[in-house]
Amino acid sequence: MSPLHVCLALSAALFCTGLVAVLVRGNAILVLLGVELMLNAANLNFIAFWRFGPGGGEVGLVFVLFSIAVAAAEAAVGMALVIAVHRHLRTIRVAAANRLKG
Amino acid sequence: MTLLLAVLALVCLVPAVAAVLVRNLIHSALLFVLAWLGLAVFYLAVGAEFIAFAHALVYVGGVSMVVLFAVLLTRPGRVDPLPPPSTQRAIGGVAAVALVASMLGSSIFWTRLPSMEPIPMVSLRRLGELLAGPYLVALLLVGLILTVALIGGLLLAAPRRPSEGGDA
Amino acid sequence: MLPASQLWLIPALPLVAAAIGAAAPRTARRLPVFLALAAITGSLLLSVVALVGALAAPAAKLTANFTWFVAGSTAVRLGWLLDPLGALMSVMVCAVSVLVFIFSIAYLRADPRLGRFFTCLSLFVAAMLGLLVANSLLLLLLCWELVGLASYLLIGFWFDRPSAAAAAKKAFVITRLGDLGFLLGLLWLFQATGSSLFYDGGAGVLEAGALERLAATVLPGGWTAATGIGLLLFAGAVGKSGQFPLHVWLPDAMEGPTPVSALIHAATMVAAGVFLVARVFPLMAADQGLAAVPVHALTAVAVVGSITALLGAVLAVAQTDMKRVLAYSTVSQLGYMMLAVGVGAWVAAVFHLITHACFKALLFLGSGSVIHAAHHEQDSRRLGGLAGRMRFTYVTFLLGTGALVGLPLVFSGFWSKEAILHAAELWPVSHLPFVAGLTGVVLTAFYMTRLVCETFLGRPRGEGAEHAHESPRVMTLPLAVLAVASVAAGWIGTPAWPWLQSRLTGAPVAAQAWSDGLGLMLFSTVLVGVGIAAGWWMYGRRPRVDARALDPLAQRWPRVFAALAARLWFDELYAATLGRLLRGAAALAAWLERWVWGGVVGLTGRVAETTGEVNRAIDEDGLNTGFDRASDGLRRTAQQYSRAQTGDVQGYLRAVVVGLAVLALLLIWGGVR
Amino acid sequence: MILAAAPASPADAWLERAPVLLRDALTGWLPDALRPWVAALLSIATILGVFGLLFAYMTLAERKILGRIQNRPGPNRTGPFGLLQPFADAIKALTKEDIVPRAADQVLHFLAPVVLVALSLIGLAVIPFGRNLVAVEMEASVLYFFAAGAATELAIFMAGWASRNKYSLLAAMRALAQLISYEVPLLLSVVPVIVVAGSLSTTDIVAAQGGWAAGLWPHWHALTPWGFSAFAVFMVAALAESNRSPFDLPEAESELIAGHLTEYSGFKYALFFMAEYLGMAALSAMAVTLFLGGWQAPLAVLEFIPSYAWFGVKLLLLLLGFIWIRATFPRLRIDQLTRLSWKFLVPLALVNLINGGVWAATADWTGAAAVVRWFISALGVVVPFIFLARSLSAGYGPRTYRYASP
Amino acid sequence: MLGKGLLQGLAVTAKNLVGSYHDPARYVTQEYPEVQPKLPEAYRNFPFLVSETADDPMGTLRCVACQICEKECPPQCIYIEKSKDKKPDANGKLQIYPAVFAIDTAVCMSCQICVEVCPFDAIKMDQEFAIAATDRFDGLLLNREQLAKPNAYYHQIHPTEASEVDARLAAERRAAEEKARLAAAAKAAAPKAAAPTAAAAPGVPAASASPGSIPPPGPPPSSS
Repeated sequence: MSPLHVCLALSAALFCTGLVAVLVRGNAILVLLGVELMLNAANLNFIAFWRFGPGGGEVGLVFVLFSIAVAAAEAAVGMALVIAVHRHLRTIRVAAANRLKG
Repeated sequence: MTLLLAVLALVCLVPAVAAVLVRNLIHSALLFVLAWLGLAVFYLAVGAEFIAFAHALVYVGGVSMVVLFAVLLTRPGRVDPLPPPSTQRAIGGVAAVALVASMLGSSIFWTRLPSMEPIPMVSLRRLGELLAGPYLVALLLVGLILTVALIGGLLLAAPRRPSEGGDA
Repeated sequence: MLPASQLWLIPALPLVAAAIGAAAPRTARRLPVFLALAAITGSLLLSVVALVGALAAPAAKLTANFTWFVAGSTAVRLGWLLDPLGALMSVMVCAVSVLVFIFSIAYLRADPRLGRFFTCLSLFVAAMLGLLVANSLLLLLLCWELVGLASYLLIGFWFDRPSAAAAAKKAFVITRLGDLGFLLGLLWLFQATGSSLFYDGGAGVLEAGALERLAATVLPGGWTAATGIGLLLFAGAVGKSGQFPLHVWLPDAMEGPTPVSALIHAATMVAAGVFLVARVFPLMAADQGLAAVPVHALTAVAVVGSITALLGAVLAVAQTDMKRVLAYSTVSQLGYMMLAVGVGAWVAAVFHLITHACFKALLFLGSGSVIHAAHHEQDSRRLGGLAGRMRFTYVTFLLGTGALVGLPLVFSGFWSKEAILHAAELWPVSHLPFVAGLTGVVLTAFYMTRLVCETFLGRPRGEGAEHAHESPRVMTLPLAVLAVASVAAGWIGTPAWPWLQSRLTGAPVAAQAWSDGLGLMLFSTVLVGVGIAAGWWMYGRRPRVDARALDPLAQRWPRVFAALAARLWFDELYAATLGRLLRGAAALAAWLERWVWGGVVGLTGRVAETTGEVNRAIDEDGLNTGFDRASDGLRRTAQQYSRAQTGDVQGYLRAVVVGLAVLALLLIWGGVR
Repeated sequence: MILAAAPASPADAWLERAPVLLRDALTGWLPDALRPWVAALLSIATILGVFGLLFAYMTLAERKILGRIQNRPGPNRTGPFGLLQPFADAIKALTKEDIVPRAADQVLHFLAPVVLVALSLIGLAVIPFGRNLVAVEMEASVLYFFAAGAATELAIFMAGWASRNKYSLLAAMRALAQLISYEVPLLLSVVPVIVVAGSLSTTDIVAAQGGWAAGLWPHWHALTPWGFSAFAVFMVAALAESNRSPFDLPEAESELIAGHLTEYSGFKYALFFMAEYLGMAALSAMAVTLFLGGWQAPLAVLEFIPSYAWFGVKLLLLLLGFIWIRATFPRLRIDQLTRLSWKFLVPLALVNLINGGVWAATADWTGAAAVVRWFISALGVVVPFIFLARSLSAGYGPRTYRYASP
Repeated sequence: MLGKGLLQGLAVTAKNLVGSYHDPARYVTQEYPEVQPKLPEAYRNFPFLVSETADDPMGTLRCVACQICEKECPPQCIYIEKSKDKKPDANGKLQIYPAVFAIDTAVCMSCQICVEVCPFDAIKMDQEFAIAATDRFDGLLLNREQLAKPNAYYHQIHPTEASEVDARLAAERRAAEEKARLAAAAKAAAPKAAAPTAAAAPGVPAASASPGSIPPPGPPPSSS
């Protein structure tokens, strides 16, 4: 076991937790939060390989910065979408938004 | 080092798992905040100081507020036209994830990772030079995305004017 | 100490103020005012700093040149120049502008377009300052044209008056005539020397190498390139500075608001012409030594200046509009300056330019104060009796008059005019300038006495004058400052202490001997006395009683007076010759446009239309049927596929995850690499 | 010249070094491994003690000053001049019954005040209170401060939501809206300081403000045009961030009883108060650090006064300003609040960002150009202010009243 | 311009802050228990019983226990028991006096009706306002001894009103003396008259029936 192992394990665990939220929880807000968690897991991987990896320079750090910024934008737009959906359907269950089914 | 990181990983993971399992949305959101704080501490322990503070600022200061706001604004209405979600689907989802998790876990723990010395710290100034130098275009693009997201969020969440015939 | 590379800040400040003012919403009335004042004050400070620096090394021409663009092998270069001439002029321009700006705040307080006014003023001053610090004839021309544009906007500021609109147009078109010569001269110069920079470390057009080359280029008829270029550039100055025969726009420019007149006549526009001639003086003087040249450039300048000096003074005698009298007096004084340049005393010209700026600004602002108080009445016959009502304005106006007519010893105009006359007396070529100058002195004294008597003495002869009262403090403050300046500005260049002369030339100038020129001084003093006495005898002794009464001069010599009052029919002459020519050319152009070019365009259009018709027929009948059939098939297939779209987002995701799991399986254990 | 007898550098003065000497004396006998930990504990204890006392006497000072402004004496019964009043209040709060509503979310209801106080305190760790007097030195300490501060409104939300009281919940919503609105100008107003100082570290920022122009005019950021604008925006946003009047909407007593404090009593209530004052003090301390030169003395001749005293004086002045403002202005409406932020403070801060950038880019302008630099910077503050102020107050002319027609 | 009003407001509060330290016109607070407020003369609160002298308040009460006030009191906070015997009042005339006179100030609403109905000017309004007590029966239920206050005190708190009352009482007393003197003179002249009964008949009932006047047979009191 090395620190890298721990980081990667935490990352995988967080990713799976987020995936469970996305797949199982019916609430759109929780689904979005699950996506955020998966993004965090990815960020953690970048950090881990920047710190303990074979030395790829600072690209990992910079990438994480961009990732955080984009995640913030994603959360803002996602929540706005949730509110818009709630206004139309009076619910935020993901399953309710199926008007486009073929 | 490994032990410290393992403890911090648990501190971070437990609230995350709890957040997914808890029924109360507010509790769930607050537990997510706790998980994010844990992650920030984890970053700090790993040595990514700037990332840790940026992460805390964005997630604890920004995203959590948006989430809480959304939760309060979208409390379930009187009439929910859908049947409750089926348990079978939930089991299916968990099973799928379990598959992925087991594979990821096994691959991580069975791989012999080369144990390398941590690389020297990157100073904040260097990070700034990187952002303003090679990654300038990316920085500008992110700024553009944030602006578009801000305006898009406003347009999406703003109630329709009556004159536009919206059904809000 | 302002380095030459930062000189651009001086014009840039008012330019920025003008830009912001132009972009500001119309409701923000005060913002452009505030900005303009702040910017011009900043420019003044910077100019003073620059002047201090320039005076420390008067002979050095500090330049900062840069390449504007490169076309082929030719690089067009611009630059900034710091020398005592430019710095002194910019201090003068900024100082007068500050006072005029302050005056304008009160003068135009009620005007709804106050913001626009100050925006234009800022642009005007910015262009003038740019002209002063330019080290390139091209840059100078750019600013020169900007000055023209701003003057057009300002003279036509009250564009809802037909007369103002016409005056603006006239000023613009007539100065353009001169600018044509300027442009040609610039092109010729650039062709001949390959540079438009004044000073460029030995390679500039005003430095010895280029001058020798120009003087050595001999054209048919004995002319040299230097003479030709000098005369063409002088044509530009003739237009801008209102010299004979292009002086007609200047009196008409009185249609603009009075502060604009003050600015045009004192500091910015007309000074540009004199400044140009002073700036390119080495070029003008390049042909001096050559006997083969039929007419030296400077001789032409001196002759034109003499005629203008005399003509302006004569015409001023018969004008009744207060501001027109002052305008013709400006024409006359500018003639003096040109005369001075022509006889080789460009330093005296600049000296007179500066003193003239002070007292002419004072006189115009004083008349503005009168006009403002008398409810926009500017006919001196209907004024009168203001001496008691507007004591402060009266006293300052008297001081300005004293400076203009050149009352001896204390007033600034005396010293600068003496310097010019002294130089004219010593000119070896002809005595015309000297005689014209002396005649002008008498006439100046006469018409200024007439103006003062008519306006201020006697009793009120009109509505406006009766209700007049002293102007507000904001208007009298600039008057006071300028009055002090009109007296004191002369002391920097007296024969006993030629500070200005030594600074401008960069070489020490010895103080003149006491006796030298004393006779001339006495003589011109006597002439001034004669002029004043004549004026007093005709107008001051028995002041006018009735506004409609005939002028004493008109009673005596009715025909001469009528001719002078009609301004010697210059406008009519131009309308009959140039105007008719232009109208004919315009008619020809209209005919060509309609029948020749119009026909070609119409034919092209018809051809294109026919091609389009053919195209459409092929498209509709041939291609469309086949596409319809293909689309039907596509639609049916799509309906089949769309059943897979259940609308359940999480269902999709589940499928994705299963796929991910399979992929991972393959990657980890399947040996797929 | 006059202080020829004084040490060559003010940093060597005895008073100046007193805290460090004291620390070394207290930890000197310990083994090397333990020393940094004990030193950290000592600094924590000092900060807690000083700011605890500051909190106690801030409440008293606020009551006295408010009283004087309203022409009454304020508390003067407990001890001489009422100096024991804070302790009386503390005893009262401690002995009161702690009531928890039955419907409340017990855990969150308990956690909210604790979290709030903790979060209000941890920001103080990176403030340099004097020369060499900073608890934690790190590279991105400004970011740390704001990351720590960002979570405080979360605690207020917890308090409001956990009370299960509609007034409390409304207060929670307001708190969130206020935070989102004012976090943006607060951070934006700090960015030009970071750009000009070229560092995210508080010690570097204070060091960058050392020295005097012409020996008289300190190089503090608040004394430059852009810095003054940023300082003003920062202070307004800080008022809103610490929920102080006139931005005290979350606890608007005339509308929401006591907002998120409605269901709190006894010691928990006192904790909320403590958090409010600590947050105020922390933001003021940050403002002193960023804009008012931190511990730098205003004049060179005054450098013999130790640096931490200067810091304290500036901090107290800012806190006095908070009280003064509270005594003066009425509370804003929620729409006015958000409007002020998004339509005025944010654009002003954005323009100021450019202004600060220009300032940083023209750092080498000297002599006459320095005057121009000032001029440009002042123009970049005044012109946007005029335009924004005009558009902001466009809807608030003389008020016209309309009555229902019969 | 935005900010002008804000600065003006700040200036106003700053002026108050500074002014409250040196300007008595701004700083109007009186430190109450140490500095007692100066009450306006017309201020009234809770009734008290007027006695003529301070030395012997119980002996010189003006109250004759007529019980009018007890009947009129709206909240019925007055309780009176008449004495069995009679005591000479200030004028020396024998009168019934209140054996018990109690007012429950917890109930009293200071309406002043008792004062207005009293024919003897025996009950007047006090200026007492700080009567807080830990026990309402001990502290707030006032008995005869606690209620009685000398006429001098009445002069002290309501000087104008008290002087009027004294003047009126003195005038009545003089009128009664005059009448008594006339009656005595008539009585002395009656034996000489032809019809003594006819002369005495209108005189005596008129004297005894004059409203509100206590016929003082003795010499006028030197006090008051």
